[in-house]
Amino acid sequence: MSTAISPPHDVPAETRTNYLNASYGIRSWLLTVDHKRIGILYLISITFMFMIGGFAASLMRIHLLEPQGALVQPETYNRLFSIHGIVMVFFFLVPSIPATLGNFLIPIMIGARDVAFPKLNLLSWYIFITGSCFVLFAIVSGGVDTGWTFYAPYSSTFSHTSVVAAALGIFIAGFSSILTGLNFVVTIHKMRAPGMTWFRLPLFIWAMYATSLIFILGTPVIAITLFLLGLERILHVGIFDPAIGGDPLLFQHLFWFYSHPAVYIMILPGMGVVSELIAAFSRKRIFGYAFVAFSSLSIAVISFLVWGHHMFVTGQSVYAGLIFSVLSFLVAIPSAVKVFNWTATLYKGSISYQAPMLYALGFIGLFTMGGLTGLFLAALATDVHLNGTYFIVAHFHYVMVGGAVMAYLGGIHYWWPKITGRMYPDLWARIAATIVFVGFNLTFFPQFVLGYLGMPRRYAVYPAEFQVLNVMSSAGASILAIGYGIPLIYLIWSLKYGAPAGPNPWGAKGLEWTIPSPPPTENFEEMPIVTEQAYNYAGTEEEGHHG
Amino acid sequence: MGDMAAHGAVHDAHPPGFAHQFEDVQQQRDAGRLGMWVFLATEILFFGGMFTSYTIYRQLHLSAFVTGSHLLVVKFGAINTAVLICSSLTMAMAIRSAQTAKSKGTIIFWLILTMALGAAFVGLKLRFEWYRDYLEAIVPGINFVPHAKWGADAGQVQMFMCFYFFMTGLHALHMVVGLGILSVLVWMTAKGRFSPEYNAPLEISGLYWHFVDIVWIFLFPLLYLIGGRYPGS
Amino acid sequence: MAALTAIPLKPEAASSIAEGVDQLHYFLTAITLFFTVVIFAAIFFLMLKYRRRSPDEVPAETGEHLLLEITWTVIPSLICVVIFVWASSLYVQNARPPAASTEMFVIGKQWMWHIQHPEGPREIDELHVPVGVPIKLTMTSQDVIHDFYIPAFRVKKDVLPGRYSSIWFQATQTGTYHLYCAQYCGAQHSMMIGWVYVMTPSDYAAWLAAASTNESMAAQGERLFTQLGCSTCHVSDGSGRGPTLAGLYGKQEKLRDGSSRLVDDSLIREAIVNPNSVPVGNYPPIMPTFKGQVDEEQVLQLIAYIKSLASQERTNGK
Amino acid sequence: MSTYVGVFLALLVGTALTTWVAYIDLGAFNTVVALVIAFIKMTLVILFFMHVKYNKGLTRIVIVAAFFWLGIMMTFMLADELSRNWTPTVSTWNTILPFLR
Repeated sequence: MSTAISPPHDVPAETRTNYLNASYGIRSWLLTVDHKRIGILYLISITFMFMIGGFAASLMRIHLLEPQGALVQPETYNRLFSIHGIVMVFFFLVPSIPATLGNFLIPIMIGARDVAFPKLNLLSWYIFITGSCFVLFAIVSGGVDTGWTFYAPYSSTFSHTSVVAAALGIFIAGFSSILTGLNFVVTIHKMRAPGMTWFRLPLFIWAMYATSLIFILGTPVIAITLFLLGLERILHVGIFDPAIGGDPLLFQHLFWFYSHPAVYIMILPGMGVVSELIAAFSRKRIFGYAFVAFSSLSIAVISFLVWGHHMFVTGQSVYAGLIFSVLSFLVAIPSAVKVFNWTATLYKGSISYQAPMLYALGFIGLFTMGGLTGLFLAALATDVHLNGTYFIVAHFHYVMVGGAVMAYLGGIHYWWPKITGRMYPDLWARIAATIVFVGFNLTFFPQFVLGYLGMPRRYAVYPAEFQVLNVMSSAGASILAIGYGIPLIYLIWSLKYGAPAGPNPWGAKGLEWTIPSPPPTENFEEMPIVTEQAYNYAGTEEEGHHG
Repeated sequence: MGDMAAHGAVHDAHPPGFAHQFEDVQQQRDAGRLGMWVFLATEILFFGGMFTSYTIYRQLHLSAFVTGSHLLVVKFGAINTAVLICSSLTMAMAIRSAQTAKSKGTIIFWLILTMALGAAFVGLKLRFEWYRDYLEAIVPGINFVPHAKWGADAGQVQMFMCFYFFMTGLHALHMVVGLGILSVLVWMTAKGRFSPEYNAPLEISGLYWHFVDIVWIFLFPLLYLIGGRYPGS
Repeated sequence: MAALTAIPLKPEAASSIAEGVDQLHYFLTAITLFFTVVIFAAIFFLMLKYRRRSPDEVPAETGEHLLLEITWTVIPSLICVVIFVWASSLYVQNARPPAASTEMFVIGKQWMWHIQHPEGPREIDELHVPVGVPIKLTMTSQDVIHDFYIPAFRVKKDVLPGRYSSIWFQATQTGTYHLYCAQYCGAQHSMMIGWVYVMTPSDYAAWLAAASTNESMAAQGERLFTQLGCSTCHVSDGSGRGPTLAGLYGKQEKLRDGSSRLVDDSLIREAIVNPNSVPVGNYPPIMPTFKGQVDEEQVLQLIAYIKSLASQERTNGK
Repeated sequence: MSTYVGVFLALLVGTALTTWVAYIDLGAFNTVVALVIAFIKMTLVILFFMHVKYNKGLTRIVIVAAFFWLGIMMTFMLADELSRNWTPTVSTWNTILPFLR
């Protein structure tokens, strides 16, 4: 049924009123309260931030071609990795899928006209932009060299860079996350269409709900932590300074109380996207729907209990270390359950290899590796050796880039026809996906070896025996950069020259594919009434689903 | 308004204050209330980070924290607690007045009274506590002169005062925001926006106000009364 | 190909714990490889076997399978339990140094490692140790957080300002090994590196004799003890205003609140920089803080001196 | 109406009580009593002024979740801070997990 839908009223897509052509002009965008337009605003903003973070990463990889440093002074290198981390974590990965795809899709997927608080949604974007401006200001006003972790007392007392501006930027952007999470939780609770019960929700919604919980419960803690850090730096008095009995490890506790769950802010939405992609491109309901749904929630909860595994070598109590270690293993279980269920979904499916599916399958493989190498770091004895080395860098890039960014790109490709009404050239997209996969592995796999050999991270110069692996990594990074550049070109190209997509180019299930592409401002002409489970590809035709 | 026309036919009798994305008033009211509660949950964690740090350091440096605590005047803390409790009552009365169809004047009376009490709290805090602290040179970072008798504890006493100013300062900031919200509510009431059917802004602002009260209910004993005030404590 | 053979894949293993850590590492690597291969193979196989053959193809539902879900929840859980127990037992066994360890002292500062041997020799960014002897390092930082990392020994620990942390190792092979700072500490973090020289005991003794140009730490501490006036209160016969320090080190000491604490390096350090936090016995809290008057190196010398009194007999008045 | 006034009076009494108790030497229990009173006062405000007594389950879940998370933060951070100076001896470890040698 889904494949054969024609646009309602047989109006050509070009002339039908949709959210993109409903009004024109910069004001109509900057003052919009339409969740879809706000999603686009975020898309543009975070793409810009991604380029800044990516530029910093490129410079770092060029610099590391030579043991003595090929490009910049160590002071500059320190600023580069700090900017890379701060921008990529707080201004790209955290808002990536939630603020773009989440904003665009949550109301449509649950059959609502908008999020619960549209004005608050726009305010979130402005807050995000304000936070970004502070960080950009920190970059141009001398940079910041604390790393994205801002460990006291280096950041509070010793660094001579724009720490306050950067911390303030993250503090402000945190409120954007909080308000977005608040909006999503209320929307998912209160705005579902008739018949859209919790167990009929797409898994993307479950994942976004779990993510929102972390936004709400974790973000305020990083906000207060950076607030205290900023005050300590400005007033030269405070509570982390060991000179007056302060405990720098308390800063790390507070920091990781948010920042470990934040890892799941980045990966959970990716898991949600991948669930959608796997279902759509194998035309099957996700195997073990309830297990995948609940694993999202359990990941969100357990993620708050494991932060101490970042602190095994810091002088944290041995006993606390043991507790955090066992809980860290616990969080591996729901992740494993997801991977197995996704793989099982492929069984007896009808699998097509369009670009989004390639990203999704790449995600499963890379996330599996990223997750399993996490075991080395949850295990106390091996963590002692690997903590603070390139092994960590490789591990979290497998999860963050191989996982979250792959899923983000897959999601952008999958819903691009819905967002813009245009198709992109699938061949180019598949080529790009392959290049990204190859480039990614070449960049980050050598770093596992580097870490095991003992090369510490955040080193501007390094012993010569590590050079070969570093050169391999830098070579991979250049391939990866090409892989990220290609989609940017053809996606922009498709805005003007892409073939019209039609409402459901993939033959996928879900409310978003029942409405025209691009969707009208109000999403649904008539309120949908849901009568079937998500991903009901094989099910009997239950009409009433769409008008 | 164009977007509202699309489903306006289905819901033609919307009360004032109804937003287009909702199906009915009840949904809107539930969403608003849940939204505020979720926001308060984030506030609990926001203050919670500070309370946790405070608890840890109190454990580590008990004697210095007791010394610091004794620099504060219990009288003003207790009076301010009472003032805030009164303002919580008047806030609850304002909401109740709106829900029971009392006159605009009654609602505004309770709201103004709430504002007056809130302003009194901030005023007392500024004049009799922070200003006095400044004169006594116990404001870290601005004017702080350690007493000789603190001896080796001076650093940790200063840390206690940091906590004191950060926590009460953040609380006072919330009070000021609350006063701003109340002013808007007065204006909306005067415009006749509220009725027994529609008073959600009043209700959810009330939740916020009561939450700020609760924070103080904990700040008072934690900051002013730790370790007791009896002779020899 | 020459370049490929030049790629190192395994770090040197030169301490008593390295082999155990490596075994766990290989076990984890095997687990990782196994599951990665299984998942990749499954994906490729299923992709090919169930590729879409016609555009309208709609596969049948496969339904749920509770037993399968339970299986792949329980098996990873069991594997995790095994890893946890294995890793934690290694970690805990390595947490406490053997009683007979030789002590050395490390002070991290931006951006160098300052190392002091009890016999007196000081080193910068170099650490000479004898092979086959357990060495305990007591470490602190003068400024920011550093991290003392010797990959070949598989040991690493943050070096924090304001407190002591410690690691221990027993080198098993003579040689020269990297020493890194593994916690980002500012501009020249990557230059805060050095070398560990593991020598035969006889070579070490020779080195020590040649390097011992100044007096031992304890002797330096004794001189400081007099200079700072500590000896006016802490008199050795127990009649002073403060407790006598003879025979104190390594004992359980009663605090005023009734609890007792082991007198170790950390406690003495605390007592020097923040005396009120360790009110010992019934003495009045009159000791001033010596924070700012002594640097970390001098604190260590004072501790070495007090430690040297440990064998003396206890004659405490109160 | 009368409920509000009753709660209001209870809160005032609680404030007076907590201040009064602070001047009596209860040792470590001074803090406990002060916190218990504060907790009761908070519960009164939440139940009556904030209408949670009359609200459905979801509101309560949100409140409980927030305090649960605060509890996680406090418990785990204190667990580290308070046990930081304990170095495990092999013998204690043996009693916890005997098979670990």
